[in-house]
Amino acid sequence: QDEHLIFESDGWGKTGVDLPEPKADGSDLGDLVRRDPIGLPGLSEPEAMRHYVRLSQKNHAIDLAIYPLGSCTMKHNPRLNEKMARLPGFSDIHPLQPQSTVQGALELMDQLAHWLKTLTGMPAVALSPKAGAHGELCGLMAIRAAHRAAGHGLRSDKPRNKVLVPTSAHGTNPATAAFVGYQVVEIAQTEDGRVDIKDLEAKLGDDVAAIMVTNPNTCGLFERDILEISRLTHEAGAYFYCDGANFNAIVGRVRPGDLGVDAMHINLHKTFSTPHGGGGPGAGPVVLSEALAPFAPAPWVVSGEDGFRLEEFAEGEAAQAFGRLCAFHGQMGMYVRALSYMMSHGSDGLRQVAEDAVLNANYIKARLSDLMSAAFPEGPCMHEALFDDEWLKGTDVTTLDFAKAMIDEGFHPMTMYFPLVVHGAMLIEPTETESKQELDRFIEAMRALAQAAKAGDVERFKGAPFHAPLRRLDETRAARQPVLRWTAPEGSNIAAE
Amino acid sequence: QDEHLIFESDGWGKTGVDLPEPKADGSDLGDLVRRDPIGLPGLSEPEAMRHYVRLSQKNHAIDLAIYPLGSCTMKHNPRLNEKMARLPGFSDIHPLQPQSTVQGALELMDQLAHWLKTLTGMPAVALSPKAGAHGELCGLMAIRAAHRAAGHGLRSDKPRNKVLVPTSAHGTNPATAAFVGYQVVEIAQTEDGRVDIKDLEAKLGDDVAAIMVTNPNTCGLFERDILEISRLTHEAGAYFYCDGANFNAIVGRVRPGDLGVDAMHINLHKTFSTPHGGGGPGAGPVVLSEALAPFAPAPWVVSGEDGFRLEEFAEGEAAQAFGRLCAFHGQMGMYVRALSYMMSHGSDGLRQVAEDAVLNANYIKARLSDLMSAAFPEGPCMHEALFDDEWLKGTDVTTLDFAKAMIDEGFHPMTMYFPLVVHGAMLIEPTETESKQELDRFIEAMRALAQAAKAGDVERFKGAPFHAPLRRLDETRAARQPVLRWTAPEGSNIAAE
Amino acid sequence: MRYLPLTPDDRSAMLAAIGAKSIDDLFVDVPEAARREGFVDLPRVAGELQVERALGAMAGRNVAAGSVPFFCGAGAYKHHVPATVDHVIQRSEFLTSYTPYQPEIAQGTLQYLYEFQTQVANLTGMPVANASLYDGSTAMAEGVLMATRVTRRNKAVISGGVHPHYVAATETVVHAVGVETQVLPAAVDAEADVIAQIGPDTACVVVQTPNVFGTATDVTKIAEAAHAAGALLIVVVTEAVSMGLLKSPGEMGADIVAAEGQSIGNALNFGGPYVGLFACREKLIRQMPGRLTGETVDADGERGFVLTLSTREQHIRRDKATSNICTNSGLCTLAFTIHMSLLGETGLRRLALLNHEAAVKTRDALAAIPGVEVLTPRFFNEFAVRLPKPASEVVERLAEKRILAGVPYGRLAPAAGMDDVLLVAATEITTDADIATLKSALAEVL
Amino acid sequence: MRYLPLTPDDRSAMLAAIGAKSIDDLFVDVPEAARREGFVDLPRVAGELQVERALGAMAGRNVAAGSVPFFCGAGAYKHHVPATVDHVIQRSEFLTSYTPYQPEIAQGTLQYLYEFQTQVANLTGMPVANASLYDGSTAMAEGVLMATRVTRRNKAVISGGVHPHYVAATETVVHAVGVETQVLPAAVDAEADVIAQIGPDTACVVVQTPNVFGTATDVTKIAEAAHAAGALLIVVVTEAVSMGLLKSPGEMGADIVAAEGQSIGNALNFGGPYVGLFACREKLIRQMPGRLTGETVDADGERGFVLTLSTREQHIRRDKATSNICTNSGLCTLAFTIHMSLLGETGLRRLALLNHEAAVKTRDALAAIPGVEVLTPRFFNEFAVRLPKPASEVVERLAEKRILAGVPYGRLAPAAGMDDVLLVAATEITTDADIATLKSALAEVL
Repeated sequence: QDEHLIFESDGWGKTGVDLPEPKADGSDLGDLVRRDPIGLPGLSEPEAMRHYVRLSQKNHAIDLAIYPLGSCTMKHNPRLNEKMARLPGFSDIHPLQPQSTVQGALELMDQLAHWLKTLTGMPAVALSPKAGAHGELCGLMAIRAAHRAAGHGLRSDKPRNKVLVPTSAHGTNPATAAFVGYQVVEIAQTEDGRVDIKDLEAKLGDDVAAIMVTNPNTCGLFERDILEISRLTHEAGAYFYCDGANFNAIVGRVRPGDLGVDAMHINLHKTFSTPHGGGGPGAGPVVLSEALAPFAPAPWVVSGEDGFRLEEFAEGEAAQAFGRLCAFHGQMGMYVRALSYMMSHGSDGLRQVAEDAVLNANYIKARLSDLMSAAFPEGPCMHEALFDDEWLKGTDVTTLDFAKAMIDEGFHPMTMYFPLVVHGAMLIEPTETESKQELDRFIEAMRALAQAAKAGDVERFKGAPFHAPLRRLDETRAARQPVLRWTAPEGSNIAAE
Repeated sequence: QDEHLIFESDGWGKTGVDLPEPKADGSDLGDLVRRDPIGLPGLSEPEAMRHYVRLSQKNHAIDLAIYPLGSCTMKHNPRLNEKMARLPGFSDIHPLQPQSTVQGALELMDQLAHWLKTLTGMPAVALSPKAGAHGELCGLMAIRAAHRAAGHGLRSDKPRNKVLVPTSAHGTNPATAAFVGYQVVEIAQTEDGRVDIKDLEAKLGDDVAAIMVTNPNTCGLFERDILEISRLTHEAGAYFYCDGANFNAIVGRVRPGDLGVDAMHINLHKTFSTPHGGGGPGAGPVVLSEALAPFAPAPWVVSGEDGFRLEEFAEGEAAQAFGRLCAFHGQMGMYVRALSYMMSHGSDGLRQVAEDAVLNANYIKARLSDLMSAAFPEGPCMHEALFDDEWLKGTDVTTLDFAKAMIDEGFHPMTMYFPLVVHGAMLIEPTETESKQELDRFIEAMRALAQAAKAGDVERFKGAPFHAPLRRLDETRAARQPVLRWTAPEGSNIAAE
Repeated sequence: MRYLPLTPDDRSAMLAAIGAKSIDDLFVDVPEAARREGFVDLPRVAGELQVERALGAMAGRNVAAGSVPFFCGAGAYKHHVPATVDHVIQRSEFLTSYTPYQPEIAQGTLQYLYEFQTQVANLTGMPVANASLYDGSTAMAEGVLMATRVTRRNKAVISGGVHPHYVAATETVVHAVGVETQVLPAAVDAEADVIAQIGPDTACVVVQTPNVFGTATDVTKIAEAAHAAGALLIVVVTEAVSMGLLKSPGEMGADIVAAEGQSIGNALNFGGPYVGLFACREKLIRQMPGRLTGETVDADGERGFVLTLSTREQHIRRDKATSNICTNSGLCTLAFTIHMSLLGETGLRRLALLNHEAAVKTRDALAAIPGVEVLTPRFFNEFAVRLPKPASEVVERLAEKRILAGVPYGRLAPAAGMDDVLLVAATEITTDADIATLKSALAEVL
Repeated sequence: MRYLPLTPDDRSAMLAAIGAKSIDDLFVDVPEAARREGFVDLPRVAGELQVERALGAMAGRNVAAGSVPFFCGAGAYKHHVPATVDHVIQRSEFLTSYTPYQPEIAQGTLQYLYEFQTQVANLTGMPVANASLYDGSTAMAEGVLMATRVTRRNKAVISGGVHPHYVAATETVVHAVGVETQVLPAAVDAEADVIAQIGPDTACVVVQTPNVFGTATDVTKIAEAAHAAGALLIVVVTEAVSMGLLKSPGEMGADIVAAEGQSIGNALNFGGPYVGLFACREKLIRQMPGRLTGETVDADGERGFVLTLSTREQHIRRDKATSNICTNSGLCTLAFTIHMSLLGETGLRRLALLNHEAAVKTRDALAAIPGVEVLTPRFFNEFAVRLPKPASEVVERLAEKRILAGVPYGRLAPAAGMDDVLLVAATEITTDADIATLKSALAEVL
């Protein structure tokens, strides 16, 4: 059922907010006043409610069924966390209130930092990055600052201007490295889906600033040689940046600090369950090693005798840092949710999180491997199971087709065509918050689909989805002739721009 | 998509609530302790969330589309009211706390009473009835008490033991009258859908305790002779109980007190928008005339110099009342919502509520009367438009079929087969919170359906709904072989009763 | 006005379509004498901010249970409700839906009601339960009426341990239809006196366990005596959590259970809305009051749920209905069902033990205060103490210190001559610090 | 643990299906030296009640804006958000959905993003807007980078009226890629100095209106000068409501608008999450950073929406992307869209006037205090005053009286030598009583 746009409603001139009649008319502002129509329809409250509730029902959500997006980690979002984030003492405080009036907020940031540092075994953390990619930026800039301080800046005589990144990495890794001025060099991957140590060794040298390794990696595998990787990196005078997107697979069982990591961002939504919210907001605190700690950006919280203090400008050694990443102190709303989640689980619950996430993924892998081709059949996977499209050969069904057919079964598709190192990749991450009952339901549906694909029922896949709010969308058309906003139809008398 | 029952989940032995380990084992209670399994599955939080969110999507709701149930008044439920009702100062106070610690709550009850009395033009109100039917009970018992005090009790020499009720009344009216010991006598209806004054006059006498009249009545019409009706009633020594279900049609324009009403319940959900919540909880305060005020049940709020006081036991003249209606002070949660709604509208907004409700209903009536047969075509209706099934004659489509076909168009059916005085009644109440745009959408759909019915497209109706979570349900089977609870299948090893 | 979608232009266009000149034309049937011009004498439209401020100020003048040491019970209990519960009941599809008269588009409501009925039946140990009544007190009234219909007898024997407000609410209703009540004297162990009062004219015996003084009783013998006399046993429960630890009414021989379900999933709300649980023996189904959900199939043979046995109800039977009740406590029922689904048996038993543990600790603390006499020997999460001063005075003094110490029995029954009795409840929210605070403050004011 | 559905039995059965003996078998790839036995040194699992108490205690140690007279602004504003907004954004289907990569089952998100883009474009007076960035400050940084890509020049001239934190956040990023910045001295009317600095190497000029001192400026002339020099004009707005009253950046000739959208629909949240608005001229689309939603059709020809132009983005272009950004401020965007839909043009203009009115009243009140000098001549809802004492001291003294009097400029820029300047903001929540309280308390502490 088509839901019109708000601009197609009859809300021109209406409002759904009752405000007192202003006495000011803005005449004191003279020419500065906006005279033309703005082009914003208003809806009465019942209309607005209905519009957005109707729209909402066109979405899939983790609260409706498994959302097995590999690498994205769609897990249950506890409502306790939402409730806590809405306590007026957290949601209704201003970032620039006197610090004496926000001692509880600073305490919360301090507590969050304590949990993150303890879980990762790292001595410092920069809280302010606003998302994972922002955290990568923060980490690489700290690395850059450290090299500069040591005389190996990009414009020095002996510049360290390369960053090594495995082929299987998230796109944000090379994007970030390039963004801060590094040349990106790819590291090869072994047949069993790990970093090729030989290739790494060959490429490490005094021009390398850092390696960026995701661990567990995007194939869902733990880098077995991780200690060797970090030793070699450090021996070469480079830093080890770890993409922490998959920290949820090892939290409570492995501390990145024990692996020799120098910097790692933590996507709070992935490991600590802040809601994805249709694409954000995220939060990406970065834990730092002793070596990088002095290069953290402002602000940070220090605890003293007379309470907590927020340092908003770097002084002393810290002034070597690169400044600040955003206007205020980062994603406070997400800090509250993440701490609420961590306190709820405790150290025992968090370890169980990793174990159940890994168990669930291996269960799916085990139950589907007879019909579908696991990309790395040997040994266990971590929190996600990776298949390739080898098993679809000769069926005329592609990974995309298969994914769209999953929609008709009531499931969100898995991640597809990522990581790039695997042909027609299908990356399935169930997370720890799926029950065995739901996994079995999912597995049965996947098996039935796989059998249908092999049995030649091509139309079921090519035409899919059939039972969704819309059929398959024409993405090419959208990109070729971009229509990025509503405009009034010609001849309409709408008082819009 | 079938959603299993919680009892069919794998939740036997699980829990979704983390509680500390109790030190008590109940051994001090000896034999009193329950030993056998209770039979309550537990779900982890993600499973519970998903189960109930999935279930919710099988419901129609006012937030999704018009819900045109005549006489039920499904209007927008502002979320401000939900927010206000959840302020800890209202939701987290105990009914038996010292009164000094609930002065704000008593003030709220006092304020609510003030608004209700002012809007109805009545001098007193009993807040505690827990729903409309409970309010009817309250009102009739006050009437009974008043007659008893005047020597006309049911067991007196000159008993007033009859209650006159029009045929078109809600079922609760005769049910309540019978419940408190009255004999129910029906009053005839005129051809234009009103109380037959002649018949009323004939039946009024010194054995009549009260009349119960709904105004506007259940045909959606205002009782034109209402002043005459109340005059005759009072002359006969009887009381005028008004069913206030349709007060929403006249609020701000007509005060029941000015019509000679002695008692009227107000369904807070109908006129003042407390949410229906799938069938409750309701709230049915009863406004009372001077004559009946002394017979109100406990408790009530009085305001004095040192604040507000809740009188929990009747003293003095008030001791003539009949006692209390429920354990505590009524539906506080609903009081907050209703007052929030009334304050939001104000006296001007509430008058507009009545006007828009009536305008919307007449608009529907006007736009459909060429295709469908209005039960009372002459003159305006009030807040609801009543059609009969005359226009379906010869089509083989019944009112029920037509209603079920509306489901396939995305609408909830109107009220059908009520009031009983109209054959195949279809009672449509849009309420004031529908926009013209939504009304037009509804009207177009109704017109298309009506044309289809007349065109002989019978299967579209007989088989309907086709596009709902379920097809038409077998209600006869449910009543003949009642299955009112889940029981473990034979041979299952579930530790339930 | 933000809730009213019509614009002045809409109104004009619609009046034109109707053929009316003005809105007044649509109100012509109102007698002129009763037409009101202008606005009634109340404030005008107010924005959200203004309403929030006004109501927020009122809310701010109350002492919230969660903000102080809190020991009130007597039929309403402060428990912790998981955030999931309140989230789900606010979903549009539950909050803003109507009574599920159109089952094809109301399976959400119908299925949770079916789950609720099963949970209540199992919790009370009874074969069937309805989809809820207004609250525990009106459920008791309906129970007595139902017993008179079933037995065709006219008298209810009511234990002195039943909550006085429940008795009052019941008498209001049953006296109206001419049912006689015999209420026995209030006493901590009032149930001991009941059996002697059962006679051949007794329709039902009503007992409460734990009773209003907290006393938990095995009522099996009372059930046997009632049955022997051809009467029904109605068991009232005002604290639903107690059934997680104590023998169920069904196990002890109850024919009808009338209980308050507020403790599961619902806030204190100053007394309402609450949720009345009502369960009975299978053979009594067709005499039950209130809404019932039953299983059936749709035209394709799929399982589904519908409201059923509605021939008992007022909208069909009118003056012959089993009750005039027309609503249930829908949303409170949903809150109950979700909270209970989260708890499960494991959680409920644990919750019950924690309640008992907190009450025992509180009892031990108060028993150590000179002048305080603990009256209730065996209890779940509430007990009565005798104080050397009027309980209401003591409670007021402690309220000044921001301690809500309990409910004076005299507030419930001023005429009972038990003004020195205080009812003290504890739950899983009660901390050791709360108990210590109560103890020292009470010792101070005595 | 309440969030973990697996039971011990499930785990055993699943391990068996996998062919593993224990969970440790699944972690064999972790080098032994890095395996941790036992639990890290942190508290164990905690129930909801415990977590609520711990976090509630922290929240209770902060002074909430809504509970006191409140005049802080400087890039974050306290406005009233309708209850509907927070209700809808908590719906499962919005809250717990992912980036809409599968458009067939994400039209809810995609359509509101399309509505959002249109609202932002119209509000800023620009042809197109993206689906949001992290916040206003990072939007400014992205704007500068984009300008350097478009102009192939390497220098940004930044007005001294731009929020110092925005400048700092921008410099962090743009310096990393070697872009030069020229930041002009801070001044209440700093925009006057900008034109003189534009040169042939200028990629962009960045101005803020209203600027950090509250000054509202018509930047048309600056736009003309920039364009004449082949540079782009970037207009920063930190208070989105101002665009309801003031000329839009687009009308004044902006090429790129970077704004903070927190004021519409979003709470203060101690600084985040907020929502960065980003709009530009049509020809610059393919150089835009961040997510974009576009219209298209499905296989049946029905209108639908998809994420588009993703060849600009990191997951496709990797090290050639226009930005490394990977998320947007999804849910904050939704809050913005709903609040703006409720306001509509009528409501927004009124809201803006009420803000202006409150600020003028506050200005008038403070101007009457001896020793207080009002610095900002033309402003929207915020202005600067010079005090006879250091502003941070004054603010602390007033905080002790539970008045949050504003933001000392020196807190944003300690080195600027303007420690006696206080930024004072007022909005629709400011009451006459608040203003009177501030006035008398300020007079007292000076």
